[in-house]
Amino acid sequence: MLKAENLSVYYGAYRAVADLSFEVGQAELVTFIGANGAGKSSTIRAILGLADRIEGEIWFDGQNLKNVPSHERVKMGIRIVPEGRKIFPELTVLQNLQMGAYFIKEKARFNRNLDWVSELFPILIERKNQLGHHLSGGEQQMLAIARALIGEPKLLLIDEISMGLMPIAVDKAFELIKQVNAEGMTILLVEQNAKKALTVAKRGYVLETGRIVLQDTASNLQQNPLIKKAYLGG
Amino acid sequence: MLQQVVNGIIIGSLYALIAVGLTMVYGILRILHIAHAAVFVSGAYLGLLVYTYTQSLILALILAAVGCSIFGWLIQRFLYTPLLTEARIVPLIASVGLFILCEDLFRLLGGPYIRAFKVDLWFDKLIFFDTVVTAHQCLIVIGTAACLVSVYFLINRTKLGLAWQATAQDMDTAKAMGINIKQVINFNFIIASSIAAIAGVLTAINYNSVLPTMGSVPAYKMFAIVVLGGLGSIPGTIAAGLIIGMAETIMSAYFGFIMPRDAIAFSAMILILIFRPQGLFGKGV
Amino acid sequence: MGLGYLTTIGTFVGIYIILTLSLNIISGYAGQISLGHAAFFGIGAYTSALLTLKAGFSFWLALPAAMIIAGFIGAGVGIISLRIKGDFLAVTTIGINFVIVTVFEYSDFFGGAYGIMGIQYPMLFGLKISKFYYLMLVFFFVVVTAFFCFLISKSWIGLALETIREDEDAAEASGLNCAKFKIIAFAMGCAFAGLGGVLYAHFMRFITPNDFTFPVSITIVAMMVVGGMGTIRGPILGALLMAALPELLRPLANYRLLFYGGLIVFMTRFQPQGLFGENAFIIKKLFGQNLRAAFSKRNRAGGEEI
Amino acid sequence: MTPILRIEDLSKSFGGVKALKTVSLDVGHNEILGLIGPNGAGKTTLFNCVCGVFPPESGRVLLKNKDITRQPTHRIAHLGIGRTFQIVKPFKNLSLERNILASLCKDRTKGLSPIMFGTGLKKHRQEVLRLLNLVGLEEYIDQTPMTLPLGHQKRMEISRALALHPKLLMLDEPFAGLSQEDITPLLQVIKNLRSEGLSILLIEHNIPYVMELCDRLVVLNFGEVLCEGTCEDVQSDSRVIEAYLGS
Repeated sequence: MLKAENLSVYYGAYRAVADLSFEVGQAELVTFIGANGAGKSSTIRAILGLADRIEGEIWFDGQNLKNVPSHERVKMGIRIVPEGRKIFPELTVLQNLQMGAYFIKEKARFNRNLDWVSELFPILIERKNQLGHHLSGGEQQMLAIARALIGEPKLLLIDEISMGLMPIAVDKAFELIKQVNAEGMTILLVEQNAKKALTVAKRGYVLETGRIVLQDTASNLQQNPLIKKAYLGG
Repeated sequence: MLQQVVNGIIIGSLYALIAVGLTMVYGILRILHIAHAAVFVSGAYLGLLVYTYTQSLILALILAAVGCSIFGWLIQRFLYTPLLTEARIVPLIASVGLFILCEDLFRLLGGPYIRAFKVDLWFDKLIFFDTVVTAHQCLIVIGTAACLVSVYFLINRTKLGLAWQATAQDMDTAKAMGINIKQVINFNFIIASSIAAIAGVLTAINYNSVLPTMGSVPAYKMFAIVVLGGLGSIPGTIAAGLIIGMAETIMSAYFGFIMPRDAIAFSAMILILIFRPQGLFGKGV
Repeated sequence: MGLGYLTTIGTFVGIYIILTLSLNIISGYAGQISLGHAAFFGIGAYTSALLTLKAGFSFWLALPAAMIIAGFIGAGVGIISLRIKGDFLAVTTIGINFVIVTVFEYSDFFGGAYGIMGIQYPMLFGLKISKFYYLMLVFFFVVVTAFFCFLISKSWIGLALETIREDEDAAEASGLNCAKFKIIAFAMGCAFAGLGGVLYAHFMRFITPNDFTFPVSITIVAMMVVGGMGTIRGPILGALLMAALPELLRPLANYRLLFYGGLIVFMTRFQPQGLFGENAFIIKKLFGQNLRAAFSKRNRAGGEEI
Repeated sequence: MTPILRIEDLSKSFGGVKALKTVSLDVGHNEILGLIGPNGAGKTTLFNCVCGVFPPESGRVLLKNKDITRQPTHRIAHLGIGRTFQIVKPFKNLSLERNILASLCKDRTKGLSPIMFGTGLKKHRQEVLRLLNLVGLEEYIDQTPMTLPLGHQKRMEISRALALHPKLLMLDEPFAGLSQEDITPLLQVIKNLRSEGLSILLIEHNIPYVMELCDRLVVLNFGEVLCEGTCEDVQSDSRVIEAYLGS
């Protein structure tokens, strides 16, 4: 479904990611784990066409994404839950959701998706007319996820979902990811909380300083002594 | 007194109309767009031209708006967009240069003298309780209201408007949501410039004159209004426009011998900024 | 075109160089955008005019006095700049320009809209100096200003101002009191604008509020930006070019402003770092690379010899 | 022996959200203290409160028993705290020499003394070279930071902080975004600094490097100190694994 070959991402003169090759299959949940600054977020931004400059190739659904502007990529079905939530603070919850479904023209389809999302997050519908910045951190994170889901993604990119969330909210978020994936959504999950990520993911790539140092199934990674020591806390 | 309030509203709504475009440009690109005043003057000239040939005010307004949208778009595409990565003062100076160039161009094309812009309306004036409201003033109030309502509608009720708001708040995330930023910027300049054009035509009608230098006072006074409104806040700008318009009219009617009207706007702005550095409606830091 | 005419133009160019260099201290070094510099030009001119005419000061005494007063009022703007920042500050300085011109225009003390007439040429050794020597005097002060700017750029204070321009947080973390240096920058810049004003007043011998309005401020900013902010040659050459240009364009009489405006647009659009700035086309042509690279290469070469 | 830095009951909130809740910690002499915790736990806020970027609501910060709470940032720098930034903040258009010289300014710009205009900057080139040498950058002295890779910029920031002759060095995520070839020399630089007797407070996510460098760790979570102790203690603490390392 998603395939990258020899991907390098640059910010100005600084190379954040070097020669990454990976793929994500249909309905698969793949995770990138690694420390802050290992290049995980840069990779995700590159998939969406938000990086300054990239080298290498990315294919999505068999189509080469070179020269495809980011808004076209979103139209093709790639959605993101950005790092740090990045909801629009001065828009209402409902407007934030509308932004997520920007390319869905049919009213009925939007309403159907809205119903689906509100089943997942009843709290959001209760607060649909409140401004984004009035929500609590956890609610903002839910909104960010809902905003991505409402756009009917084929591929969902999730960047640091556990960041700044209470442990209980983290559990809930991961539960949700699992559920959505079980319904057939393809997900690429970037996570600092390696332990959590590996419990939900099928496969994982370990990134260190812009390079993939290890790739394996999630269960194997969980058993790997090096990973245990470095990321799972012994 | 009431008469002064009416006059103040008229002036204020013209101010608000010009400043709204400026604040929209600032909201997205963070550029102080002095050449907006040139767009405003070209609107007045275009309106006059069309009106002279067709005698239709509606047509004059529409064609002025269309012409200025193109003008505004050209400025955006060929002057501002390439300069976005430079120091912030650079596009500002480029904008000033463009304004000087345009003023001279208007003088060369339209002649250095004042041209009358006389529009006859169905009635002459309305009088309520000793307060005179001329037909032109009615036109301005209606025109401004129509423009501001349509801007409100466009921004708050359409999808593109929603995208505009999102882009103004967080351009990067808006891009990640699949917004075509170029399209939003174009939309922004088209709306801003057509409103400026309408403001130009209405101002010309109000004073029954079109002249090459009619943009020089708005060029900088608009900044006082935009800053007072909190740089980038549309409701703030409208409120600030009305406040400054009223303050000027009332102050100069009663204390006119102390201060000229242009200084009133700026004194008010400085005083308010010292106490609220983010403007009246700006976000607290 | 007589010699007298050339002298006049030369004097104006000199005054503009002083103004542009002085603004460069505020905007080019310290990075604070001021769009109201003409106000301090005016404060210098009015102070000197009033001191010589009403208080009987000599030109030589009025000159430092005017600089000090302009500097003090400039420091006030510096204090405002601590609270109001960025684009808000830029627009506030437009406002300050307006308010100060209004004060000149509407108070009888400053001669109202008619301004002040009968300002005297300075005397030197009891003699009234000629127009040509006045030009020399102006150029003496241009050199003084440029030398002052050179000293700043080589001194600790210049370094402090540059760090504030680059990053205030990092400057504070490096132990620099940003507030103090911003006020100093405004005070110094405005004092030298005051110097320009003194020279202007005693040359024209007749000043009106109109000479110090916002468009004049914009002209000064444009000269600085077109020349190249943050350097010394940039403002000098920018002022030289843009003050002389309207005269060179005189044959085009009717199209002067058109070309002037067009030139500003053209230069900012295609040479946004300034015509004589660090990465400018001309500099690259002359040195084959940008200036800093040229210098650092030379320094390193020197180092190897030792 | 009194600690170099003592933080007592520091609290800070932003718009109703409590970023720090009565945080207390000590940094001892010649110690590297690691400050870890999930993103948004308040680590950088703590740094900023200590450095005077914004004032804490309550609590005290003591540097060598001297109360420095609510002092302006530049005063705190003079008193002996050097810091680096999470997102590097070099003076982009100035050469490394001038970047470092900026921190030497403090002694020469007191009051309005004429020395401000002194042109003695060149005389300090040796001192600048020495400082750059500490982080291994002396060959780049005439280059601007933007021509250098991120790792060099981060080392330059450390050198700039060292120019203050600090008693305490505060490093905000020094390893974030660095490649392996940049990390190795940086690790060495930090170790050298400790061996020269400096105390260091370090925020870092890269647990292996934290373990390698730090003498003690403090774990922050939701603005509170979750636990503190030696690396081994912290690593085996169940609360830490739950909240941060992953359950």
